[in-house]
Amino acid sequence: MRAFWLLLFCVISALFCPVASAEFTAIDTPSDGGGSVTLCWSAYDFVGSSAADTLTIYRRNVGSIAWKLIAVAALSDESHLDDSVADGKPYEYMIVARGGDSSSNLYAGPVSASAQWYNAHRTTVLIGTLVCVLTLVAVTLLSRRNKPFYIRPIKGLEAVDEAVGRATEMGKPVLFTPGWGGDIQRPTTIAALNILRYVAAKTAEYRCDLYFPTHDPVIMAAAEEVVRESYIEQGQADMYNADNVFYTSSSQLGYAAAVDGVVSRYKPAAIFLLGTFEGEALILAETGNSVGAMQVAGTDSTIQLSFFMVACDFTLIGEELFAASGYLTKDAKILSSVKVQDFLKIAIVALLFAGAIMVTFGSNTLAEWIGRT
Amino acid sequence: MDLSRLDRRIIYLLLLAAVAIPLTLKVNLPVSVGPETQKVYDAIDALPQGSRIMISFDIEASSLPEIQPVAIAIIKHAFSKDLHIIGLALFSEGTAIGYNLLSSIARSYDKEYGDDFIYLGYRPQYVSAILGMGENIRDVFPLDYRNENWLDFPAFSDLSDYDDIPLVVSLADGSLPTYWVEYAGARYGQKVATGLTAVMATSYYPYTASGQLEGLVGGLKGASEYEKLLGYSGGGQRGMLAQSSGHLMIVLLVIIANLAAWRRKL
Amino acid sequence: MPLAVCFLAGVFGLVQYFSPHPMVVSTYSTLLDWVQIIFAFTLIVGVLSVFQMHFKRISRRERFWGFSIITLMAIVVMAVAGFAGGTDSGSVFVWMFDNMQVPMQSTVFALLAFFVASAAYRGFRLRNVEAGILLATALVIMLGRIPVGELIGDFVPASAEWILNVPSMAAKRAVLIGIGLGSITTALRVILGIERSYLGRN
Amino acid sequence: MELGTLVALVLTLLIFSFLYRENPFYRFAEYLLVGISVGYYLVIISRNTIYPLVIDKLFLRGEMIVLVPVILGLMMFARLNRRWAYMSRLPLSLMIGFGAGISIPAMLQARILKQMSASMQSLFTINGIIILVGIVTTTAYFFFSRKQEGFYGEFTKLGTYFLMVFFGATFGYTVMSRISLLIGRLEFILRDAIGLIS
Repeated sequence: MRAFWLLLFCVISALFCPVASAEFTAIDTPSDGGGSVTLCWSAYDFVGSSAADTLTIYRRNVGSIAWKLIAVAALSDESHLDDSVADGKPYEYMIVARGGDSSSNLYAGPVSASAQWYNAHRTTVLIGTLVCVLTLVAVTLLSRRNKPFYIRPIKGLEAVDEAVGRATEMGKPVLFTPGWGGDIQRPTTIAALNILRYVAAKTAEYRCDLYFPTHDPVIMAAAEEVVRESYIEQGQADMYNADNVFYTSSSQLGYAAAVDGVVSRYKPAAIFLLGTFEGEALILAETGNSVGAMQVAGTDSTIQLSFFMVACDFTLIGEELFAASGYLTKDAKILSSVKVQDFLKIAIVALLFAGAIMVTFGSNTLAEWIGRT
Repeated sequence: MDLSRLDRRIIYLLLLAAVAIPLTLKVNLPVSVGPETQKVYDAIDALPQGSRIMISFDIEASSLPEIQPVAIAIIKHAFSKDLHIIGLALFSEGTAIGYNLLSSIARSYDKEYGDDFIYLGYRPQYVSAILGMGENIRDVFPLDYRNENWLDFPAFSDLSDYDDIPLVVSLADGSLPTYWVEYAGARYGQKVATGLTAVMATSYYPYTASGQLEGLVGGLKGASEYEKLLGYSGGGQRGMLAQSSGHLMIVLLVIIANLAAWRRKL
Repeated sequence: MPLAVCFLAGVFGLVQYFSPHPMVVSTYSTLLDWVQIIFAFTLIVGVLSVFQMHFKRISRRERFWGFSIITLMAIVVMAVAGFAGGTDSGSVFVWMFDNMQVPMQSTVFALLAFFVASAAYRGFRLRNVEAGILLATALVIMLGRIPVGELIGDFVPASAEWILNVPSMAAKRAVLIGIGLGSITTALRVILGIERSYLGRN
Repeated sequence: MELGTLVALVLTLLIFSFLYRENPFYRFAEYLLVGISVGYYLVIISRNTIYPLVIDKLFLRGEMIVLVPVILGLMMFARLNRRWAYMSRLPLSLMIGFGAGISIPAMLQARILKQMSASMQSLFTINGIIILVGIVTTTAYFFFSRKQEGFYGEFTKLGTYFLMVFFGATFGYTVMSRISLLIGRLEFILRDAIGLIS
């Protein structure tokens, strides 16, 4: 891929500086962190020198006389990346067809390397990011004026209230765990914490115990804040018990064993498995099943979804987990970002059609532009 | 007897029998090599003698039984091709596993620590570690697993970042290959291949299809394919009969459950 | 203050992706190191809180408090072995890891084989079209990925392969795209300070 | 039998006893496992992160800048005391904010753009059409602004069929993994521990 861009660059530079590039050009490598010069030439120039077997490339500082060999290239090569230069120093280059006629030597430069602030190869991602940011800002601003956005019912979400209510009736606790697969840097975890905020408010309201075991101490810290705030908001600060939000073990099965322990000791009536889960998913779900808990699961780990579908009462599939936090809390900001996701989906589907039609008729331009890195 | 509500423990026993009995028989089932395994084999086989390969043990102790045959096959291949292995772990439990596996296989190939392989050890926060190594491996791992300065080993003294490593193999039981692809691959153009538990393999077909991954060796089946390519019979091939009868037992159980439910309705 | 830090760190985390400049890159790798160091300290906090919890259980003689002693002892023995005896092969630490942690964890994981069997028995019922599709696909894949499938006929592994590469992959991509969108908007809300429940109230 | 193998065998059997039902033997193994794994992490993190990134840099190389994350890390200890807990919000927000920032381009690139690019296939092939239809209908299922009824409802229903294929496929593949793990454990018991098979 890198070679492709290099080549593309050489083609473009050939178009723009026809005189110099007909033979041999040396330019500061674009979109890099400095320290390199890109050399381009046309293999055609050396086809004539039939005796030549390889190309050798030399470099010297401007002002010095001696040339230093820096690379050997095959006759068919058309470019070379010299990444052994210092930034800001001017260099000259010479390319020699070894065994060929010395009159065929080509020269380029002076050129000096520098670092760029912007990596042009990532323009696609930049445009995508800007589209996301602008849509989010626009929709958020609009939502202040208009009534809250409509979100279709998400199957299973009514169950959240039902589950907490059931636990209260039975005088049993509620358990919420975000899985072993995520850390606080993962947006899924943040979405799960949003749902935790809602669940904690419910358990505070119903005066019902809430346990939150986790494998990550940082998630523990954030969850403590979330739960405590919910309890304070509900005016139940006295009910909040910091010991109920706890770190178990960072090891996957250590965590699973500890959560299983909590489940079998306290026999919660409602279990929320929301976050990023790995192999421990079915262990937790089956143990929850065996104590007869009502289970609401949701994850962005595509593999574990099938287990949750089989073993849990309700399962939020991938993006539904993100939408669920908006649907439950009726929080205008989260609802508007669900709206943003929907707008972007329309754009994505439109692009998919456009790209597929273009590919069908032989053009990969859009597909490559979107997929480039 | 109502078969549609069979006691769990009977199901457990049936499965146990279906897996344990074939294990005591010595039968090697015929294996055909899938394209994904072939791709990994080719990628490693194409590396010239003396080039480097990074093997990351991104696994938990719990999935060792499944990943071990895959790991052994890939490490054997790398050593037999005289590649220089850089081992590391991004899951802490992979740390000791990786070191033990590398050292024990190295012994049978007469490979020496420092000359033919090094083991960098473990870093938490895999995203940071993967990205950091794209800038400078030394910054992420100033010292190796033995707390030695690995730059003192001549074979690795010029190792700086991904540009010096033609191929990274992530041996994983979780979603670590995603991070290798999303960060090392997308950001630094690093070639990444993976050896996975079978459960993770479905997730990575899109990545092999889109070229983000060089290939994948999936679970015991993948291991048996790789073993076939290398020409020996290891844990992969040994387990194939038990694997097959285990699957058939589950298929049978599903059929029985449905027939029983259907009969109850009549 | 925390919101400002969050915003700045977030914007930098986002912007650095687009810049190859050495200044940006070195700031970025410094930050990466910092995050690792903070995490390491947080882990110690986590371990301390595990101690706190089990001490409380033991001192209050809560149910199963005796088992808490086992946990505490195991932590201490493992830590002493690791710090005093080292982590090379042949050390007590590695011995405990190899002969206690690894076998226990892999056995907990192996329980899943049984759970999968009982979940399949209970869950795979032909109730409607969706359940039928789920069941049929699972059966084809289960047969297609073992050598026995090849003995039945080449079409079995071939259709398993096709399912994985075409319809299953299409759905998977849509799921991934959806998760990507959800993650991006959530991350943006965090950076912009719209999302701050994790910070609690001031 | 070696002591190590014996210990491993006993612990393996204790865990397997859970299949009959939850019992004190299993509980013993469970608490032991939690303790050992926590101890393991403590050692590995100290030796592999705190030593090289903090102690080595700070005391042996005198890189004073390391003090910044060390102080931020120490602020996390404030969590242990409720009155000082608010101090931990600073390192917390640094980690969360930074993580959110780097995840955006990464998610966009690998989860969205790459997947889109790979899905743009020629519609002259059956597979190309199926993939496009699959992605579009499944995406429609995840469209939250509209109720799933009428013709549109049928359309999203097709999306759920694709999802079911995906779940079925994953389940099938997972069975494979789980059985392999069991094979690994049984091989240990039958071969390494009691020597029933060679």
